[in-house]
Amino acid sequence: MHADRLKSLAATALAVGLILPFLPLEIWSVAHGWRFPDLLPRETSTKAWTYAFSSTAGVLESFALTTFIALTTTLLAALVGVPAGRALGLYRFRGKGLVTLLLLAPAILPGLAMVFGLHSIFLRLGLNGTVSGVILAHLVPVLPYMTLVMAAVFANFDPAFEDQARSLGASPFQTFRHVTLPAISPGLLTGALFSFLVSWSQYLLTLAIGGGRVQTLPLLLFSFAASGRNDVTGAIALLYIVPGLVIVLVTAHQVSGRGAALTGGLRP
Amino acid sequence: MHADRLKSLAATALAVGLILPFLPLEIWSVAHGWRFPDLLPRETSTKAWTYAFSSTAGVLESFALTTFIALTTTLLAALVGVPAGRALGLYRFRGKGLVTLLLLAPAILPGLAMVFGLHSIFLRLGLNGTVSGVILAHLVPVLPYMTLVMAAVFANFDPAFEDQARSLGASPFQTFRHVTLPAISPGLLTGALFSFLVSWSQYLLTLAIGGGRVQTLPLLLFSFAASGRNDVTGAIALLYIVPGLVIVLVTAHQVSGRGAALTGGLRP
Amino acid sequence: MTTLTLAGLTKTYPGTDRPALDRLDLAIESGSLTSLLGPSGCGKTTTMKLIAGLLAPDAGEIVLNGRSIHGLVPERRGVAMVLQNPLLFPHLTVGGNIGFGLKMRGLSSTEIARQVDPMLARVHLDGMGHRPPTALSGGQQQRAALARALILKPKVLLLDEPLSNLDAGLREEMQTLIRTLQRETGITTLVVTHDQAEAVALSDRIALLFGGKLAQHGPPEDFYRRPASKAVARFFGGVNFVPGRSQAGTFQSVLGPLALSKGLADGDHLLTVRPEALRLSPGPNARRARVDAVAFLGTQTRIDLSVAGVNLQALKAPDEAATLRPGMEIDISLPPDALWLLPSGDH
Amino acid sequence: MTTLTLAGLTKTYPGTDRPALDRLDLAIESGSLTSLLGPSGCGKTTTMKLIAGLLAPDAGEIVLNGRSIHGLVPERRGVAMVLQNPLLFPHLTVGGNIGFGLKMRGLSSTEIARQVDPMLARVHLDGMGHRPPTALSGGQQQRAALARALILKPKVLLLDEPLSNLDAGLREEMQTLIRTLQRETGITTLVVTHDQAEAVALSDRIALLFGGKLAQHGPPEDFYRRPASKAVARFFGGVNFVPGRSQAGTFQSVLGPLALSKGLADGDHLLTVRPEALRLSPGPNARRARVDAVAFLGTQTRIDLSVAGVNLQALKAPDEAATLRPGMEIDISLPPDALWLLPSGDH
Repeated sequence: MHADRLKSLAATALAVGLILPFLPLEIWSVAHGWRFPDLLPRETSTKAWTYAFSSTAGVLESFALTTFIALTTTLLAALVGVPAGRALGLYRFRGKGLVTLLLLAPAILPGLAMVFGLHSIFLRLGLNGTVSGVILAHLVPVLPYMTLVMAAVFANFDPAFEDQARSLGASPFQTFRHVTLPAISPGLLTGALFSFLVSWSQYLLTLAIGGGRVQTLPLLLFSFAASGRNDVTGAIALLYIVPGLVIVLVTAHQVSGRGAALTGGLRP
Repeated sequence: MHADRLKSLAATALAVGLILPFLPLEIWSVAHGWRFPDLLPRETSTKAWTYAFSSTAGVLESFALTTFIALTTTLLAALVGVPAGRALGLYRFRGKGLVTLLLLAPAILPGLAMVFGLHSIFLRLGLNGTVSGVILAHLVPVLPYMTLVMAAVFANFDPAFEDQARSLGASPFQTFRHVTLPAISPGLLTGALFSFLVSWSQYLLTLAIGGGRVQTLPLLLFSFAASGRNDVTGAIALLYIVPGLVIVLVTAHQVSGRGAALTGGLRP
Repeated sequence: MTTLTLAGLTKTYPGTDRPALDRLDLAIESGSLTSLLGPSGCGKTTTMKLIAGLLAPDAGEIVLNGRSIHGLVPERRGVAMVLQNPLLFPHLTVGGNIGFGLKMRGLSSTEIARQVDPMLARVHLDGMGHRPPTALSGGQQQRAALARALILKPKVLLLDEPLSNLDAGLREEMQTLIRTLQRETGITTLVVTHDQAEAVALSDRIALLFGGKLAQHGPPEDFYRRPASKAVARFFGGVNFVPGRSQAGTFQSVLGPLALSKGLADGDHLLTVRPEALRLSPGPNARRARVDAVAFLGTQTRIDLSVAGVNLQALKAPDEAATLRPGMEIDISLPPDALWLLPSGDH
Repeated sequence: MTTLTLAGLTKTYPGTDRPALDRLDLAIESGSLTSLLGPSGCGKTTTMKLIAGLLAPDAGEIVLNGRSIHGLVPERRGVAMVLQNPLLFPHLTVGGNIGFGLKMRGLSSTEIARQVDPMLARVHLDGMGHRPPTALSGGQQQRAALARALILKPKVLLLDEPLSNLDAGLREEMQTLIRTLQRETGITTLVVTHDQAEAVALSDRIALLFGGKLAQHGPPEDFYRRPASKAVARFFGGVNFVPGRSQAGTFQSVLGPLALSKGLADGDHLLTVRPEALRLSPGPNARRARVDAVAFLGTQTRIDLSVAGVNLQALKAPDEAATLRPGMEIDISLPPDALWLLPSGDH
């Protein structure tokens, strides 16, 4: 197969696939009366954007809350996931396959089914309807993910670098700070970005555990969508995909700049 | 760190984390009147199970439909994902990092935002409310996933095996049949199982594209949950997690039997 | 018996500006074992893959028994190549691997078994046919890979670095096995190697490649006694080079006049003498030399000498060098039949 | 100057039943370059890691200048180890790598730069300090890794297979560099290698390990002329072994009586003679021999001989063997000072 032809084909197909689904959002957000079967709306308006940024809509508070939850979830996942991933990636031990499998379980087992269980446990712990509860619930899919990413990163890390650093007079902390951390940071960054986005886009878990009292952006989006206000929905949806787009653009820039280096880190 | 201590710790933590969330489901499905703050229900009953398996509930039809959609999605993903993953995994070409990144986009960009776009495109194509439309929509997250898994599989496959086979008198088809396929089949199986489960557990995409006319198990589950019938919800939820549990058990058996071989295939 | 001729074979890989193989002409003797020797990147493996049909040449012909095989797919060429790593198919047993090619030809399983068993014995793997390849040692895997190709009775057998993954002991064993099987079957065989000592020990003839071009082709002794250039001489461990001018059987240089053996051309040349051929005793072409250093290398001792300001190196049996100490003045001689002339332009 | 003594050093890895290192006693001469030689799995690298503190021994002591370093963490031992691969930190420049240890000691960046520049020059990497490690060739990376350890002026320098990833040409260059730097600095140095020729060319003394035990320790020549056992002799290319009995300076065997040099013990022994020491001419201990095979190996020729039904091998300069053909009967001799006796129980 000709690699260049494949590349152009794949890039085109994917660019189309990536951009097309979001096109209607932009149109919606500035549309005034857009009805089937029109291809484009008849009039445009900035009413939806004005409303979205007003204090009454609660969109900005929701944006801040969603960011806080996603950041905290990511930080906690990194603190646990880095040492756990290191152990999993570097050492061979009996039952390692089983542990890996169990870490994959939240990905294998439908999250919807888990929602009911978590809800009834958190109810007894008094965590339902709290931000802490939502963060803990988000950790259920995020933490195994972060651990597996770090395990893959450490599987490509040669621990002999650490031995070499110790033998050149570095203390254990200096070794981590000056040798291990720089080596794992691209993978850690990738894991953190993905963790952030997994938390950011949680809908069912937040709805079930937050019980409507923790109003993150996806919940807000869904309630506007259900109420049929397509223009405001479009505006919120565009806000909602901002972190994802920023991450895609930043990463794409790095990928094209640094070539294969980051791709290795990105491939999970 | 002592690998053995880590192993026991991780296995225990994960077993608890895996089983606990599902425990209430079992209790619910046989419970008759279970109210906060009781730890266990006061009476049990098989009413919910009888209802779930009756023809009026539509649970079995829904189970069959969900299985059909997931199987078709998986098959289509494999037919496209194997050659695409081969090209991505084996060959270096300019823009490979970008292609990989675009393949990751459906994982990076919140699915909720994409739902709106897909809906309006499928509306114009007349695909909304059809099983074909739902399958196509499921391919949006499944196909990139399958492609990335196969790329990882082919990255570990030495194409020199194919050269060696050709040089021993095998035709291109014989080479694929007798050399390539056996080498990639563990990874292909893993990718297919995950693809099946991703399709199986789609909620938002099916709801948006199927428009209520394609009633898969997660939709049925959610509607019973919304109606507050905890006992039937528990029964359906248990049916719903059957494929996931079967896959975990089968894979766990193979992992403990064949050791690291499959783990390599499992690590995405 | 099979003759194999390469004519003007050229191959440039996409994205590179230097050809990997540059108009290679090479006539392989029927039934011989020829080593394709050279440093990494010299085009050895490219040549193999072109012959096997795993790559297509940009130009040139590959002629087998007088017939071009240019348009033939790999499986129709009658050429079997054993790639560098053993590459045993992991999902087949050792026996299944050895019978792979016969199965592809559609032979029945009883017929395959009938041929695989004696082949297992010939590569000393008796009774190991039912094991998985991973149960074999590195040397056994290498032998199984060889058997997998030999069982097809190819017209030409290509071996890519067959000894590169083996320890010293196994290497010698495998060398002997390849030599024995090749002599028994008479299959025209090409072996790729980067190791000059291995090529010398293994082959009837050596084709030395530098940068995609043929540097020299001939029996192993030629590369020591009659190298074609300074680069060839250096690749084979030559270290002594003295520029000067030859005329009427005498070489004039800073070393003074040296008698040459007959048949060497007149003109400006680079004189070379093998370190092991230089004598530490008086004789024809005798000179006075100072010992600069003596290094014990195990089975040989290296002696660094200064002769009229020229540094020469000798390689001698340890016994012969036992009494030498740095600073001593000794008589050496440069036997005329050990002197050889290289093109002078080739520094 | 630093003396390093290992006493009863023992290490068994978890999950294995055979110790990787079994009561190793070894006194390393101050300021010497000693090779730890042996086949893979003999405990060489384990010994290094125990000295560096990267592993803890099960039993035994490591004494540096009379003081046990048992309880010290690696960074406090004054021992610098260069691991097998160059392992340059990829996020630092070459200069940053070489200054790494000084930075860990808290030196200022100007002081580090002041020391790094001359060190770059010493390993022939002048002006390459600002490059990323990936811009260096394999040999340059190996040299940078060496500089990174040397700059710390360690009491003991440990090099794990410093030549294993290099081509033949670079190998010799690196050998010379290690030798030169070691002599200049006088740092007590231990080099791990599996290659007997490398150990001979590089080191003052060799410690040969077999299966976690010390097989022999001494200067390189001893391993050829005075091997401690048949296994040692074979590891160094010994091939001629004849069982018999020595008494009053004469060895009785199927070869008939052979005169021995003085000082060899009486009793049942295995006689050994190096293939390069066997003479293809009459002399003391002369015998009649039949030539079975002649193999040109490049700088030497191997001659297989039969003497009274015993197979002996000789390794001679090609010139000396030029006239020999299989089937010829020739006179050979076994010089008394080339004969050595091994314990007879050790077959």
